[in-house]
Amino acid sequence: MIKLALFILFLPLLSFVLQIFLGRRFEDKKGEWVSVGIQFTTLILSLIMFVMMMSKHDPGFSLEFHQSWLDLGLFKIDLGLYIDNITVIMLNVVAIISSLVHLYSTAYMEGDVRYSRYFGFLGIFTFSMNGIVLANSLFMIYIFWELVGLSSYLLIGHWWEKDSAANAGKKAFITNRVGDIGMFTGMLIIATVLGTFNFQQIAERIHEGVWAANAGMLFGGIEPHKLLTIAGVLVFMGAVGKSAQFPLHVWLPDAMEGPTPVSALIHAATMVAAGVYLTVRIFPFLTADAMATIAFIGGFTAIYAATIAITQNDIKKVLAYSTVSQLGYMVMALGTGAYVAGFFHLVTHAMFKGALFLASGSVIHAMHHSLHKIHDHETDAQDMRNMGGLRTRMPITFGVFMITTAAISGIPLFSGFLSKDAILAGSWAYAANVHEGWLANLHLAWLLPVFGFGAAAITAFYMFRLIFMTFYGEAKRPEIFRHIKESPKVMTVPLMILAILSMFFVFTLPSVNPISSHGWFTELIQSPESAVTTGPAFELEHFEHGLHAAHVPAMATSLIVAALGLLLSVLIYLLKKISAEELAQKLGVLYRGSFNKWYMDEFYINGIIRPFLKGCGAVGRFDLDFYDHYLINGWGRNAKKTSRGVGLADDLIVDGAVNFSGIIFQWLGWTLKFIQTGKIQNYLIFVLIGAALLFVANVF
Amino acid sequence: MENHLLSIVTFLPIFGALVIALVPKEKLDIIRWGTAAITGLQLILAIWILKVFDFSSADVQLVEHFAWIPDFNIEYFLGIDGLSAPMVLLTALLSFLAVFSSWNIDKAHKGYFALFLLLDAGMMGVFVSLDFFLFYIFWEVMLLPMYFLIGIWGGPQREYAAIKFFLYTLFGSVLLLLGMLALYFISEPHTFNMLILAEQSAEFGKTLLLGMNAGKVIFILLFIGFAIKVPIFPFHTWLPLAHVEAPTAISVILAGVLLKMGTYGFLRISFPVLKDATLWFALPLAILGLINVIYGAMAALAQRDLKKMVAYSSVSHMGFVLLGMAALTPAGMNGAVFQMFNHGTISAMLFMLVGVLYDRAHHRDIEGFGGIAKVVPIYAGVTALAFFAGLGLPGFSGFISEALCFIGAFPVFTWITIFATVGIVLNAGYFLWAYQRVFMGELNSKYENLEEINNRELFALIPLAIVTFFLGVYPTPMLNLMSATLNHLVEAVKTAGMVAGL
Amino acid sequence: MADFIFWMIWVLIVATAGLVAFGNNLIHSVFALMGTFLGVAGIYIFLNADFLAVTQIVVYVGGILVLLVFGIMLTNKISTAQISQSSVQKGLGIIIVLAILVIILSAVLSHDWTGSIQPMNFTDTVAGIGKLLFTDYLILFEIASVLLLGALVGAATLARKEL
Amino acid sequence: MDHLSSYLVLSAILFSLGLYTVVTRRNAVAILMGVELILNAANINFVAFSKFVTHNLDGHLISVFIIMLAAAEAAVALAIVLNLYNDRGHINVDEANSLKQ
Repeated sequence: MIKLALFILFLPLLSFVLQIFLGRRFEDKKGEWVSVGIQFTTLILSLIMFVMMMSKHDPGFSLEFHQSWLDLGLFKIDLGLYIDNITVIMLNVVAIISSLVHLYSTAYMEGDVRYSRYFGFLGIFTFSMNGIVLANSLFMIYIFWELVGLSSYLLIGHWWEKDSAANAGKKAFITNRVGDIGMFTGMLIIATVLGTFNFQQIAERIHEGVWAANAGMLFGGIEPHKLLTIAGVLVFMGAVGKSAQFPLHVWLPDAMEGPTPVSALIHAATMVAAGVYLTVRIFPFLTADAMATIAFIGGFTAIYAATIAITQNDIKKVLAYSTVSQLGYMVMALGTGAYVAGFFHLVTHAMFKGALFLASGSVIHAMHHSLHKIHDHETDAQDMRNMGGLRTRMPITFGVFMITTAAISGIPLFSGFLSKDAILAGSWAYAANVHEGWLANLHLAWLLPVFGFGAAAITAFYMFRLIFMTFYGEAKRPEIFRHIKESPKVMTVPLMILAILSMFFVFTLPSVNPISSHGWFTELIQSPESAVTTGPAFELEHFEHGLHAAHVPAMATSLIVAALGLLLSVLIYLLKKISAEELAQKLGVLYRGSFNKWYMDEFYINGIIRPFLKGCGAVGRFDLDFYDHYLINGWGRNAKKTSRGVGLADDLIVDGAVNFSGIIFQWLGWTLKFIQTGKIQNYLIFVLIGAALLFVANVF
Repeated sequence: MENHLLSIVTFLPIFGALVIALVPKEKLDIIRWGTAAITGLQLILAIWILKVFDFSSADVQLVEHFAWIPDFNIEYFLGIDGLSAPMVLLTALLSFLAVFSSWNIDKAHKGYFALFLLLDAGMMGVFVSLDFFLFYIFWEVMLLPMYFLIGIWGGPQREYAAIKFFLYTLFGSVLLLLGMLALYFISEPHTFNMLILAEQSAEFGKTLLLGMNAGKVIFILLFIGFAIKVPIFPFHTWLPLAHVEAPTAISVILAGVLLKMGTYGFLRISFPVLKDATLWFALPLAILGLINVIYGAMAALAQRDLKKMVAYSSVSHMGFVLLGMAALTPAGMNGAVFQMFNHGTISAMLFMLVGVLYDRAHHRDIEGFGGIAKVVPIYAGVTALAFFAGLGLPGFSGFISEALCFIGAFPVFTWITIFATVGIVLNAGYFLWAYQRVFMGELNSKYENLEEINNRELFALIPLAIVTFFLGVYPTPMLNLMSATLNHLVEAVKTAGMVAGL
Repeated sequence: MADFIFWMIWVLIVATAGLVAFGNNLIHSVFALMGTFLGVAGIYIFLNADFLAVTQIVVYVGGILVLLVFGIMLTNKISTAQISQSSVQKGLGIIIVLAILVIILSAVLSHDWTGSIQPMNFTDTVAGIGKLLFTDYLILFEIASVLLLGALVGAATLARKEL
Repeated sequence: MDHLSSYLVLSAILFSLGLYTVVTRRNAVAILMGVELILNAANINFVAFSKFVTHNLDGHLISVFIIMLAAAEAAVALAIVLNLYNDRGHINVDEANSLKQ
C-alpha cells in the first residue's frame, strides 16, 4: 500500500517535469495526453487502494512509513506517509476530480497560449495535494501546503497578461502566507513543547502528559492548557487561509480569474478543502476553547459568504462565495465536534462543487464560442445577465447543474442533503448539550445552528437564482443565444460522472435509505478520541448523545429552510412575482453591502495594505534619504568640515613654518650655488675636504 | 599535496592574477578563459577538499601550521572545519560562476580579472585562516580589489558607492583590529591563534579593560566590525548603494560571499573566543536580527529599482541568520550556517538575473517593464524559480534553513521569532509584487524585441538552481558537513555559560 | 743587498709616481707610470706575492699601459711631439692631498707594527690562490667574469662612432 | 723591508700622488693614470697586510680582483674618453661641466 501511495504521490510530479521541459515541443502532437494518461493511472491506483480499504473494512486501519530526512544529531525531522481511511478517501477524491479536470481541460483549454505549461501546473498541483493528504507530520503538511499555494498562484495567474489575473494570483499567495504564519507558529509551539511534528506522536505525547510538563518553558510559564488552545488555533490559522475562512477569505473569489477547470479542481474541490483536512488531522488535540473558536469562525463564514453570493452576477463569483460558505460549514462541523459530518461534507462537496464549476465552465465555454462568432470582445462571458434560457441549447449541462444544485441546496436524494443535515444536526447538538468552550460559556452556542440554518436557506435561494437566471426565462441577448451549443463529449462526460457521484447512494451503500447517511462511509470514518488531558476537552459523549436527539428536528428544519429558500427564488426569478430590483432598492444598505462583499477588500486595501505600503515607502526613504544621508554621510561631511579647519590651521602655522625653513634654504642655495661648478674635480676636492675634516673632528 | 590543499586553493587565484597581469591586454579571450580556468580549478580543488574532509569530526582539518613571525607569535595557520567548509565551497562556486557574469565588462579587462582573482584569494583566505592576524590580513586584502572593482567598473554613482563602501568597511576593520590586539595582549602567552584563544575564553570574561569587562568590550568591538559586513541594522546603508553600483559579478560576490564573512566572523571568533559575552549579547543580537528581517523587507517593498530590492532582501535574509545563531541551539545554529550558504546561492542567482535584464534594457526600474514574460519566457521562468527560492518556498534550500532558524530560535526567543515570521509574508510580498510588475500584465511595447537569456548566462545560473533545488529536497549532505562542528560550538558556549553561572 | 734593492725600488716608485703626478709631458708621464708599475711588481716579490707580481706586469704593463698609450695617441695629434698637459687647482689640491697624506701617515706611524706581528713567508702562492679562487671565492670569481664581460661589451658599445 | 710600516708609508705616498693627479690634471687620460696609482697603493696594502697580519692568501685574492677591476675600468674609461673626444675634439675634464645645470 505504501508503494502504491508513493506512486500516486510522485506520478503527477513526473507529469509536471515532462510538461515543463518537453511540453512545448509536443504541444501540437497531443503531448497533453501524457498528463491525462498519468492522471488516470493515479486514479486507477487510488481506486485499487479504495478497494483494498473496502475489503479490509476496518475503521481503525492505519499505516505509517518513515524516512529520516534531516538529522542534526540533536535535532531531526522525519518525513513519511500516514495512511488511514481518511487518507484513502481523500486520495480518491483528488484523483477523481483531478483526472476528470485533466480530461475536461483538453477541450476547454484547446489552443491556449501556454497549453503544455497548464498541464504541467495541474501536475504539480496534484502532486502537492497528494502530499498534503499523505503527510504524516505537520512539517510535511506545511511543505506541501506551500507547494499547493505555489501551484494555485501559477494557475490563477495562468492568463497573466490580464492585470486582474496577475493580481489575483499574488493576492492568493500572500493571503495564504498570512495564514501560514499562524500555522507555522503553531507548529513551532508544538515542536518546541513536544519535540516532534508527527501527528501520531503529538497525540500520544499530549496524552502521556508531556505537554503539561513542558509547556511552561514558553511565554514565561504559560498554563499548559491555554498554550494548547493557542497552538490549536494557530495551526488552524493555516486552514483559515487555505480554506478561505473569514477574515482571510478574500482571495478565493478573486482566484476565479484562473481557468474554470482550475477553479473546479483547486478552488472548489480539493485545495481549499485542505484546510478542512488539516483540521481533521489536528482534531484529536484541539481543546474545547479551540474548537469553539473554530466552530464560530466556520459558522460565521458560512452565513457571511452566503449573503454575498445572493447579489453577485458573475456566475463563477456566485459559485466562489458558495464555496466559501460551504467550507465554513465543514469547519463549523469540525468545531462543533461533528467530525464525521465535516469530513463527509468535504467529500460530497468536492463532487458536486467540482461538477458545478465544470458545468459553469461549460456554459462559459459556449458563451465564449458564441461571442467569438459574433466578434464581440466586450461582453463578459461570465455575466449571468447576458445568459438565460440556455436549458434548451445545453441539455446535459443543464441536467448536471440541476442535480448538483439540488445537492448543494440540501434536497433529499442527493449527497449534499445527507452531509449538510449531519452538520446541522451536529451544530444543534452542540448548542444543546455541550458546556465547555467559550461559546457555551458565553451562551452563544445557539448562534451556530442559527448561522447554519440561515446559510442553508440562503444557499438554496442563490443557487436556484443562478439556475433560473442562466437556464430559464428567455434569452437576454438573442444574438449570443443563437450561437450557443452544447460542449463536446470530453467536457460533458466528466460532468455526468460527477453528477452521478453527487447522488446519495454513492456514499450510503449498501444501505439505500435516502434520509439516513448510514453506510460504508460512516462505518469507516469514526470520530477519534481526544488526546487532550491538560484541561477541558471536547465532551464527545455528551455530544454523541445529543446528536441522536437533534437528528430529527434538525432534518425537519433544514428541509423547511431549504424549501423556503427555493420558494423565494422561484417567486423572484422564475415567476417574477417579486421584482428583484425593487427588493434591492428596498433593502438599500443591505443590498449594497452584499453586492460589495461587505467592503472587506476595500477595508484590506485602504485599511491595511495601503498604509503598510506607505509605511514601507517611509522606511525606504528614511533609510536612504534620512538615515544614510544625514546620519551616515553626516559623519563624512563633518569629517570634511573638520579637515577643512585643520587644513586652514595647517596652512597658517605648520605650512608657515615649513615655508620659513624654505626661505632659509633658498638663501643658502643662492649662496652656495657658486660652488656648483659642474666640474667633477671640484667636487672631488670638496669630498676630500670633508673627509679630512671628519678625520680631524674624529681625532679631537 | 593533500597537506597543502588549503594553501593551494587560497593562493591559486593570486598566482592566476599574476599570470593574467602578464597576458597582453588585446588577448581578451585568454584573459577571460584563463580566469575561468583558474576559478574552475579552484572549484575542483574545493570539491576535492570536501572529499578528503571527515564529516563526523568537529576538529579543524587539513591543518597547515607554521611559525610565520615568531617574534610576535604570529602563525601561518590554515585549517577548515564544518563551519568553514561550506563557505570554502560557496566561495569557489560563486567565483567560478561570477566569471561568466563578467563577460560583458567593457573596459580594462585585464585589470578587472586580475583584481577579481585577488578578491577571490582574499575571500578564500578569510575562510581558511585560523590565526587572527592572518585572518585580518586576508580581510583587508579583500577590501582593496573590491574598492577598485566597484569604483572603476561600476554604475553611474560608482565613485560615491566605492568610497562609501571603503570607508564603512575600513571603519569596521579598525575596530576589528583593536579587538584583535586586545585579545592578543590579554591572552597569555600572547597569541593570535584562534584555537588557543578559544581555550582561554574564560580569561577574557574575568579581565578588565578600560574598567569594563574585557570580554564584553572586545565583543562589542568585533561585533561592530563584523556587523558592518553582514550588514546589521544600523550599519547597513553601504549595502544597497554598493550593490546597485557594482557590476553584476561583483554584486554576486558581494551578496554571495562578502556578507557571509560578517556572520562567519561571529561564529569563528566572537562566539568561541568570547563565550560569556556571547550569552550576554544573544538577546540584542536576536533583536537586531528581527529588525533586519522586518526593516529589510519593508525597505525592499518600497524600492523601484530591482537591484535595490534584491539588495534589501539580502538584509532581510541575513536577519534570519542572526536570529538562528543568537538562539544557540543546534537547530538554530545549523539553520543559520545553512542559511548563509543558501543565501549565497540564491542571492547570487537573483543578482545575476537582474544583471541579465539590465544588460538588455539598460535600466532596472520595476515600473518600467511589464509583460515581458511573453517575449522572454525562459528568462521569466528562471526568474520565477529564483524568486520563489528567495521567498522560501519548500523544495528550495532557503525554506529549510529559514525553518531551522525559526525552530531553533523559538524556544529561546519566542516573541521575537513570532514577529520575525511576519518576514515570511513580506518576503512573498515584495518578490511577487516585483515579479508581477516586471513580467506580467500587458507587454510594454518598448520591449517587444527583448533578447532572450543566452546560453552563457544560463550556464552561470543553472548550477546554482540545481544546488538550491537539490539542497531543498535533500539537505542532508550539507547539514552533515557542518552539524558536528556547530553542535560542538553550541555545546561549548552553553557549557561556558553554565560554568560562569549565567 | 735585499734591503738595498728594496729601498731602491721604494725610491723608484715614489719618483716615477711623482713624475706622473707633476710631470708636464703626458708621454713622459706614461713612461713614468710604467716604472711605477714595475716597481710595485718588485714590491710584490718582496712580499712573497709571486703570482701577483707576474699578474701586475702582465696586466698593468702589458694591458692597461698599452691602453693608456692608445688613448693618448687617439686623442692627440701625432705630429705634436710634446703633448703638454696643464693642471688646475694646483694650490688647493696640494694642500688637501698633503693634509690627507699627513693623516694617513700619522695613522700608520702612530701604531707600533713591529711588536706582535711576524711576517709570514709564503713559498708558493699560485696553488693557494687557485684553490681559494675555486672554493671560497667562487661566487666572486663568477661575478668578476660577468663584470669583465659587461665591461667588454660596454666598452665596445661606447667606442662606436654613433651611439 | 721586514717592516710593515715601510710598505704602508710607500702605499700612502703612492695614494697621495694618485689623488693629486686625479684632482689636478685636466687631461682625462692623466686622471686615469692617477686612478691606477690609487689602485696600486691599495694593492700594496692588501698584500702587505696579508703577509704581516692575516697570514693567509685572502689579501692576494682581493688584489687579483682589483687588478681585474682596474683592467675593466681602464677599458671602459678609455671608451668614454674616445667618445668625449669625438664629441668635443678635446678631452679636457675642466671644460666638461654638463653637471652644472
